[in-house]
This record gives sequence, structure tokens and C-alpha cells, in this order.
Amino acid sequence: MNFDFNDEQRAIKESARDMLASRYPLEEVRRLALEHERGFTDEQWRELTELGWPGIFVREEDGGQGLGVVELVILQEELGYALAPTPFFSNACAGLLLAAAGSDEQRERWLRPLAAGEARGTLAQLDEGAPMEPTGSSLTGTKIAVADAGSADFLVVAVGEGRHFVVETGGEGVRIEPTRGLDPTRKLFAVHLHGAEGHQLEQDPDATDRAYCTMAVALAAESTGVAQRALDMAVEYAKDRKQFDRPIGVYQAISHRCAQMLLEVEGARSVSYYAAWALDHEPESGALAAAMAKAYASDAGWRVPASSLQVHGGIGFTWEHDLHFFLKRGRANAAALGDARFHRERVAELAGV
Amino acid sequence: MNFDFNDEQRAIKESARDMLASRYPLEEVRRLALEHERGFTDEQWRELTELGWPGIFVREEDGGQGLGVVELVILQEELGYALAPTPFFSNACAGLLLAAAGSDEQRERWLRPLAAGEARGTLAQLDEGAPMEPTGSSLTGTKIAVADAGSADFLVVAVGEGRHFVVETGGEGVRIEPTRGLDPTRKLFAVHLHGAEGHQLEQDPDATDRAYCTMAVALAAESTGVAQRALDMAVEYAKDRKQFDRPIGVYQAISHRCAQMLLEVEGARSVSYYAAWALDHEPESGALAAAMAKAYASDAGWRVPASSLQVHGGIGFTWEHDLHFFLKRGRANAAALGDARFHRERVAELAGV
Amino acid sequence: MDLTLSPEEEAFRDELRAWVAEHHPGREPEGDEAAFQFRRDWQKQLYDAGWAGVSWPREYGGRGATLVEQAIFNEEMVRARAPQLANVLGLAMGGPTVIAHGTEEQRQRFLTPILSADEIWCQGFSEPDSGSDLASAVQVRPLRQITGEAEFNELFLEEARIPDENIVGGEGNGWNVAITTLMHERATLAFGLQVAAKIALAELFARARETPLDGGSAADDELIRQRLAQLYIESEVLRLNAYRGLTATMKYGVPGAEGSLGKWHWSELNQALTELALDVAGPRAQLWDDPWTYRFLRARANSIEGGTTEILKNIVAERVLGLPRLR
Amino acid sequence: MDLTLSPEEEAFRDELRAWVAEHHPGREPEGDEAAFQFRRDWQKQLYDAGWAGVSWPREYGGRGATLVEQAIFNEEMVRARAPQLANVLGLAMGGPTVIAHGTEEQRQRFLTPILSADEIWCQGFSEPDSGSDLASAVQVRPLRQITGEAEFNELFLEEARIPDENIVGGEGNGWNVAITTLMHERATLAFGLQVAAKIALAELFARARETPLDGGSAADDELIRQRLAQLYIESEVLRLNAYRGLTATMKYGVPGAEGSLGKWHWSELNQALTELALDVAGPRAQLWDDPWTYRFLRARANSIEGGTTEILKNIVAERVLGLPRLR
Repeated sequence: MNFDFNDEQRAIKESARDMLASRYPLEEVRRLALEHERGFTDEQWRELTELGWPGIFVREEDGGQGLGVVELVILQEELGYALAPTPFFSNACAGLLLAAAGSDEQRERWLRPLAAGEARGTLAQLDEGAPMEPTGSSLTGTKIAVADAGSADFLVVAVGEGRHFVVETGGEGVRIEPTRGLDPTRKLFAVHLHGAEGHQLEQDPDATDRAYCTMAVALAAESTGVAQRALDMAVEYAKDRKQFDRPIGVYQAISHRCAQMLLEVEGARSVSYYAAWALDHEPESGALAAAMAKAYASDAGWRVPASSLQVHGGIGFTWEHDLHFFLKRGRANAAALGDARFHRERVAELAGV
Repeated sequence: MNFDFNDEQRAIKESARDMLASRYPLEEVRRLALEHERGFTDEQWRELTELGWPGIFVREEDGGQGLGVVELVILQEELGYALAPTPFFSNACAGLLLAAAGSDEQRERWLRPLAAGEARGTLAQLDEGAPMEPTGSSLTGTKIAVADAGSADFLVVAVGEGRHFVVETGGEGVRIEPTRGLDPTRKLFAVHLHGAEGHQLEQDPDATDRAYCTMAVALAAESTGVAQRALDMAVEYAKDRKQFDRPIGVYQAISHRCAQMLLEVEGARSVSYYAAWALDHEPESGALAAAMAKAYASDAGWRVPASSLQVHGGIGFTWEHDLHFFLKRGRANAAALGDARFHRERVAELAGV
Repeated sequence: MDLTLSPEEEAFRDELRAWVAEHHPGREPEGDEAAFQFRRDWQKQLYDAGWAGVSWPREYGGRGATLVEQAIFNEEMVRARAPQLANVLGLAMGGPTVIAHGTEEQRQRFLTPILSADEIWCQGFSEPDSGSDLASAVQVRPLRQITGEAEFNELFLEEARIPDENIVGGEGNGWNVAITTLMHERATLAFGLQVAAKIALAELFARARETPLDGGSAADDELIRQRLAQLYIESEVLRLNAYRGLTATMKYGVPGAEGSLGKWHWSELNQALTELALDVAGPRAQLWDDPWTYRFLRARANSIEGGTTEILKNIVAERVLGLPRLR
Repeated sequence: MDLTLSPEEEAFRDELRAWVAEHHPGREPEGDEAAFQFRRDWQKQLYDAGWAGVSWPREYGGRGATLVEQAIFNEEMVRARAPQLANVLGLAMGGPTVIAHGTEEQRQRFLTPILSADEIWCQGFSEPDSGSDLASAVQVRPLRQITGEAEFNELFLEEARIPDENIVGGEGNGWNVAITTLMHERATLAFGLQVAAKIALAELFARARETPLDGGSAADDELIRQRLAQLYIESEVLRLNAYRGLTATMKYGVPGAEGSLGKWHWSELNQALTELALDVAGPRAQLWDDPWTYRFLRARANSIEGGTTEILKNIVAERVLGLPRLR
């Protein structure tokens, strides 16, 4: 029984934090969010690629690093803490599905370059209206809230009955249009398909389900990092800011609020780590653990920044302060890949209520 | 527009508070709750009768005072504040149904003596198992959680489709057995009927519904009084009790908790008064207002005493302290006559969700 | 107890309602400058018709109306979705403060231009650091909010000199004047707030009915129904508490601490309302193209602007409950 | 990261589980005296078999087990619904304090009788008024709780004289010793608490399945399912936080402030659990004949006993977050 990282995992965590802190100071996050169309630079992507991040969870046979969900979660927590605008996660979603259900040929064609950082994919899941229904391998319809589609080379498109199709963004019948998201640090797009050609992945419900569980846990870990940073900002502010001749952190309205934030952050962290470990080492617990992690972190991910904003008072509500980016990321994450209610219902089912 | 009592109502309120404070100090409440089988003395009932309370809402033609729901609610709030163990409310429930749906003869036989305090009734609503189904005028089955049945002269028994039967407790086939309730200040009984003779009231859905709305509002007002007293106890304790050289009321964990209690108490009071007024003067709003009042006061009625207990710390958890009686009354009231969820659903329906 | 309007109050309401229906200028134009001019014109129109500052004394351009009529005015304006006024803070805070604490000269000088929106007032209460030194003249810079809009301003005062005759309430009486200012803000704004909450809630009901869920609509869903019902009850409690407070104010002459309770309660209600709206939106809450996304963000300020919830709870604890104050 | 048990830990668990299955004395008898003797006999049996104070040093009668084994012990005892021990406070607080701060003479004198339940310890932390004077000898009176039971005692000390050799940790070191005592209480009790919460939750699941509602059972109801799921998640978070804390304690040697977090979290969870149980009971919550009615009342003390939630939040704010302390 040892609920701590091993030396290699700790090294990944520390180097990720240092690198992200130096490359993504909050002025850079703000610049990318507000002034950059894609939300990241080629240079930034190259650096992540050199570190091997895009393929971290991909088997070595497919050109990846062959590490596990725990390592993916470590990166995601740090990316959330830094609030780094990057297509890392959207790319990972596509990669997880390809790794789970891609044929040998499909993995060679799309997963290997993805793992090498030479091509990027993203997941197109949410339908604008009625669910998309393919005609053979031809896809027509609109997917919304597709992260980083504007800079992706291919899409993994989810349709009914757990089926997935790879669609290359340069192909015929694909039109990609930027949309404004709640969270400006993650760029969203609408994807319009008109008879676009899709390459169907294998239908392996268990493997696909594990891929979605992994995405949910990775997003939960990101929200944990977001919440931790918002808590750190609140604590720092509560120590510095004085009212009525005392730092506001001495008042229980503030200090107990911060304690509550800590409880939620630590809870989100424990359950995300546990779910990652379970997906790697105790597959029978993975689905339940993942649903718990996403449900808990969906709530904590925006409530903690909202609570931090209250600690900051008026200054926290200004555009110039960085806190709002954390609130927006946390709330957008809560809505992505199944909200808290969806995952609680899954917990009820899997826990045998 | 005047959201305040008129002079007569204010006089009823003040004299009720004074009388109850002198007759029901908490030692007496405790004695009645723990040592007295029926929970009240003949002398105590006689005094209420002399004040005309049992018939306060009964028309003058039927021997009552001909006052309204507002006046009933004033008494109920004060009875809750005093936590007076008395069959006043259970008797009022029976009286409201008789007044709403009793024939001339039935009102003469049961309502007039009820209004005069010469006979007492109570409402038997909750079935032990399957709903009671009468055979003609013969009733068989068990009703539980019937307040004050052990000292009542007759029961108003609710059965399916909004029908009600008066059953005299001295009749054949009626067996009444004391049961222990959560709240020792209100005595509960199980009523076993074996072919007992019932006298069916008229089926007037609107009038019956108004009677149940009135009961709900009266119970909401009682819970408001319970909550107000628990708040007063918390505030007093917070001013007196010192920790770390300061009265605990200076700490926001305590003072903000008390402020929250005030918000809930004032809210329960406003909505109970409004519902009472609506039942008297704006019948089209009565049902919605009553559902709001019972939903809100069901929550506030036990949460405020629970919060007061937390303010008191360990001493509030002792049997010797009186606070627990308020918590128990509040929680039992929350469960009676439709819980918060039931009434919220009614609000949703009536408010047009 | 009588929660209906008197014949006079009904007449006031009907007259106002007819006037607003006839003169409502329609939707606010886009753009900060245009919107401001629109609001200024609207206020001028109200002033000319005698509807600005309804409860202010007639000698200063008001209507001398009762508090109930003032409340009716606030409710009706929200209900008609009338445009905002250009000079909200002058009307809600500055003017009442000058009426309460100003000299006769100050009243003559300042009150009418507030009503006519010829002079716009702002309130400067928050400083970047408590105890900071106020540092050539007055500079104003718009302050953008997390919603992306600029509704507040930063005000820089550098050796700005204020003429003696502009001190309200006399030197050394600042705290007392400030408290009155805030109590007026809370008491008078509360009525508009509760109606705004009711309108927002009606919109949320409609949104729930229009949102498909599991073959029906979100309004059929039991969880959502429970939360909508609770919000409906809270909005009614807010309204009823405001009316009880109004009755007490009319009886005792000064606004009580109920205003603090109401402001705090409203902020919680409005935040809960926008949170539920985003839950109803489900995965679409990731998108900006929904008015509720803006409202969700804007609502975060509700528990800060016009007195933080923490300060309001302090006030309730000390002034209503009589709990001791931390020294 | 490895959340499975090592082969040694598994062997420990299996041995314990087999022993408890064989020696479990069945249900506790009615009546305070009989129950106490039952618990005392059970503890003596554990002591004789070497299962009392598993993590205490072998030289004082313990087993010298690791913290993980101690946690396994606590979990297994709850899981087997083994009787409570007679000397919980001696084992959880008194003993560890003497081990940490006592002299060698004190350890020899006090530790073994704690394990064998030959001497029962109690903890006296709360006083009727802070700063009260402690007032011939020692009087003990049972203190009834709001549930009607007597689980705590009132202890009257009137000029009681304590021999010098009984001062633990030296004169003037009381606060430090008290803090250690409390940290041990929280760290060691936490494991039992989380398992107790899981058992209670399983009982609540069963209750929901057995309670008819709208043609199905309460467990089919979406609102109740959501609340049950949230409680399940919270119970897992409690367990996982406890394990993370345990790993940290093993690494750094002393129990951290996580114990305060866990105790606070557990009290909220257990209160919420009993509140939901009464909601599931519906109108039957008025009756006493339901074990959940007792639990609902008993749970109100969870946020008070063993450190109030307010004090625990203070500790978390000051010791974990480093926020300044009010002076």
C-alpha cells in the first residue's frame, strides 16, 4: 500500500511543473487566449513533442512512450495548474480512441504520427441537432464544441452505437468554423460535414469505454490542477490583503472558505489519482472510479475558482486579474465529457444503488 | 399594502406569547414530554378553551370565533416558539376538515363541541401498509403516527379519493396504541380499526384541499416559531459563552451561522404569513402559497435547530439542555403533512414549471 | 395585514403602466456610448413626465410618492423591461444621501440635475489597498469585468481638491453618511432586484421547457423541477421579505437592516439561478453563444458589488441579532 | 503508486480476519453495565491473542505492526462488525501520548493495563465554561445525550491531587501534549470512521431498495440515486484521503493535519447520510421505531465531538494553508 508517485512519476511531475511555469506565465496564457487564433504556437507544440508528451500513453510499438494513465494524469494536472492553452488534451482524446479501437493500419496511419507530434487529432462528439447517422462511410451533419479542430489534421467523429470514424480535416466536405467558447484558453470549433469520407474504427465497446474513462479522468485531473491554482491564489491574497487592520485570512469567513477549497481540491486529487491507478492496474474498478473522479472534479473544478473569486472581492472580478480564466476553464470542463449529474448516475449504477 | 398584523391580531399574538411563556416554561415542556402519558393536563386544555382557541377558525354559526387562517397561524407560531405540548393542532386538523366538508348534522355533532373545547378530534392520515379501503361505512386497517389519538374523542380518517370518515374512538372495533415518536412533545398513536363504523363527510375536493392547505400553513408557522426559539437560544449562547477570551459570537463561523439562521427564520415567517393571508383573502393563490410555506418551513424548521445545536457545541447535545426538543419537533414537522420535496413538486406544478 | 394595493396605489400603478407602454423606447442599441446616450435620453423623458425620483420631495423635482409607490415604480419598470436609467447611483445613493445629510444649498445645487440625468453620479467606495494613500486631479479609466464588459470604472484621484461646500454631512461625519448611502442603496434597489429575479426565473422556466431531455423537456425532469421550485420559493421569500421590510420602514421611518438580508439573499438566488441554467444547458454550457453563460459570469459579482456577502452577514449579525463585534 | 496490499499486509489481514471470524462474541447485550463488561472481555481476548495495540512497541505488549497494518486492523474490525473495545480512548489517545511523551517509568506503569483493559482511560477536554476553576476528589456522573443514551460522562474534580510522577511530558508542556493526543485520535480513528461510513452507506442502499416509492423503490428514484451516488463518492474520497495521509505519515514520521480534514469530512458525510435516510423514510421519519432516527440524532454530535468542525477548519487554515491566526 503506497499512495504516492514512484521516482519516475515524481520526476515527470516536477519537470512538467518547471517547464510549464517557465513557458506559460499568466501573461502568456492571456496572450494566447485573447490574441492568438489557434491558442498555441508551433514552437510551443514542438517543445511538448520533444518531451514525448503526445505519445506518453501510446504503446512503444505504436511509437509512444508506453506509460500509463497515471503519467497522463500527472501531465494533465500540471497543464491545468499552468492553465496552458495547448491542443495536448484534444489530441490525447483522439489518440486514446485510436489506440483502443484502431486497426493496425489505422494506428500506423494516424496514431504513430500523433504520438510523434507530427500530426494532431481531436474528438468530435457533440451533435448540433439530431445524432449524426453515417451512410456507409459518408458522414453528414454538424458537430459542435470540438476543441482545436481548426489546427487538427484529423477528427475522430463519434456517432451512435459506440461507432467512431476518422475524418481528415483536409478532405472533401469538411468545413471548420471557429466558435467562441466560455473558456478562451481552449479553442472550440463547429465542424460541418457534408458527405465527408470517414474511416471506421473497430467496434470494441470495452476498449472504447476504457478510452472514454481515461479521458474523463484526465479532464478531472486537469480540473484538479485548475482548482489547486485558484486555491493558491486565494491563500496568497488572504495573507496579503488587509481590511480593518488585519490580513483578511484571519477572518473565518475567509479562512474556513479556504479550508473548504482545500477539502475539495484534495478530494479531487485523491479520486483522480485513484481512478488513474485503477485504469492501469485494477481494470474492474476503472469505470466506477473514473465516473467518481469526473463527477467530483466537475464540481470542484469550478466551485473552487468561484470561491477564490469571492475571496478576492472586486479585484477578482476584473478582466485584468487572471482568476477568471480558471473559473471559465473549470466550468467548461464540468460540461465536457459528461457533467457531474451524468457521472453520478453512472456511479449509482456501477456501485449498485 | 401593509404586511403587518392589525391591532386585534397583534393583541392575539402578544397575549398568546405571554400566556404560553408563563404556562409552558421549558421545565414544564420537559415534564409533559417525558413524564406525562397524554402530554397535557386537563387544566391546560381548559385554559386554552377558555381563550376560545379550539374554535378560533370555526364559523360563529358553528360555535367558533369566526376568525381566519392568519389568526390560526399566529397561535401556531407562538405554540411552536413555546414548544407547548398540546393537542391544539391535531384537534384543529380534524376541525378544519369538518368545517370544510361536514354536513350540517355532522358539524353540529362534532364541530360545535370541538370548537367549544368539549370534545377533541384528530386526523388519521398515514396508512401502515396498503391504503385503507372502506366497505360501505365500515373501516378496517391501521393508521400510524396519529397525533393525540389516545386522548381524542373522534378521528377524521382519510381514505382514497379524497374521502374522509369520522370514527368515534369509543366505538366498536377501534383500538388505539401509543407509539414512540421522534418528537416527545407530540404524542403519536397507532389506530387499529376492525370494522369500525365511519360517518362519511361530503366530498368537496376544493374545500378539502383548502383544509389541507390550511393545516400545512399552520404547521409551517409552528416550525417558524420552533426555529425562532432555536435562533434566540443560539444568539444568547453566542453572546455569553467565551472561548479564547472572546464571546464566541465575535467569530464569523458563529455569527455568520446565526445570520443564516435569521435569513431562514424570516423567510419561513414571511411565506407562512403570506400563505395564511392568501388563504383568507386571495383564494386563487392559496394552494401555491401553502405549498411554498410548507416546503420552506420543513427545511428551516429542523435546519435552524440543528445549526443552533452546532453553535452550542457539546452542551447542546446533552439531554439536560432543552434544544433537542426543538430539533425533534422541527424534524418531525418536516415529515408530517407532506415533506419539502412533496411540496416543492406541488410548487413546480402550480407555478407552471 | 393586507397584501393588495390600495385604490390610490392601483391608480398610481395603472397610470405608470400606461405611460411606460406608450413611451417605451424599445431595445438598447449596441455599443457603450450609444447605450449610455439611450439611457440618458430615457431618463430625461421620465423626468420630463415627472416619473424620475418618484419618492423625492416635490420641491426638488420629485413626485413625493410613498415608499409603496416607489416600490411599485421599481417593479413596473423591471416588469416592462424598461431600459436602465443613466444615473442609477445618483438616484439610489447620491440623491438620497444629499436629501438626508446635505445642506439646503447642496440640495438646490445637486438634486434636480440627478433626476434629469444632466449630471451623472458615480460611487467610489473600493480602494485597491485598504489604508492606501489617495494619490493630480481626477482620471477615469474603464474597468473591464470577467464578462468582457466595462460596467465599472477605475477612478484615479491625484491631489484632487474638493471645495468645502461639497462636503456632505459635515467634516468628520463620513462613516455615518456612507452607511446611510449604502442603506439607501440596498433598501431602494431591493425591489428592482426581486422583480429582476422573477423575470430571470420565468426565462429559466421557458428555457427548461424548450430544452429537450430524455424524450421530454428539461422541465419534466424531477431534479430540475425540484431546483426550479426551490428557486421560485426563494424568489417569493425575497419579495415577501422586501414587503415586510417596507412595511416596517413606513412604520419606523428608516430603512432597517432587512436591506442587507435582501441583497445577500438575492445574490445567492441569482447565482443559483444561473448555475441551474448552465446545468440545464448541459454540454452546451461550454459555448459562449448563450445569454446564460454571460449571466453566470456576471452573477459572480452579485455577492461582491454593493457590499460583499461577508460584510452583509457581519451587519446582520451585529445590527439585527446584536452579536458582539470583533475588535 | 500501489493501492494493493503487499503479500505481508495480505497475510496480516487474512490472519486477523480468520481470528475474528472464529472469536467474534456476537451481539452486544442490552444495558450499560452488561455492555461495558462485554466490551472489556472482548478487549481482554484480543490482548491475550496479541491483537490489542497492534502498532504499539512489542516491549509494552503491542505487536510492533506498521501503520498500514494498523489501518487494516481498524478496517477489518469494522467490517466484521466486531464489538467496540472497552478502552477506546486509552488505545487511541492516552497510550500513544504516553508512548510519545511519557517517561520510561510511565510507559512501564500505564501501557500494558491500557491494552488489557485492566485500566480504563477517559479523556477530559471540555469544561462547562472556559477559564472555569476546576473545583474534593473525583466524581463521575453519566451525561445523557439527546438520543437518550449516556455515552459520555461528566467528571467533577474537586481539589483532586495528582502525583508529580503522573505528569506526562513535563510541567508546562500541556498544550503540546494535548495536540499530540488529538492528532493521534484523529489519525488513528479515521480508518475506522471511513469503514463505518461505508457500512452505513451499504445499509442505506439496502434501505432505499426496500422502501417502496411510486410503484418501484426509492433506489429507482433519480433524486435519491443522485444523493446516494454523491455520498458514495464522498465515502471513497474519505477513504482515499486517509490512505494518502497514511502514506505521507509513513514517509514523514508524524501524523499530518489530514486527520483534521478527515474528521471534519466524515462528520459532514455521516450527517448527510442520516439526513438522506430520514428523507427516504418520508412520513415515517416522525416515528422512533427506525434505527435511522437514532442515527440522525447521534450524527448531530459528529461535528462537535473530538474537535468541532469550526476548530478543525481553523487548524486546516493555519497549519496546512499557513493562513494567519487571529490574535
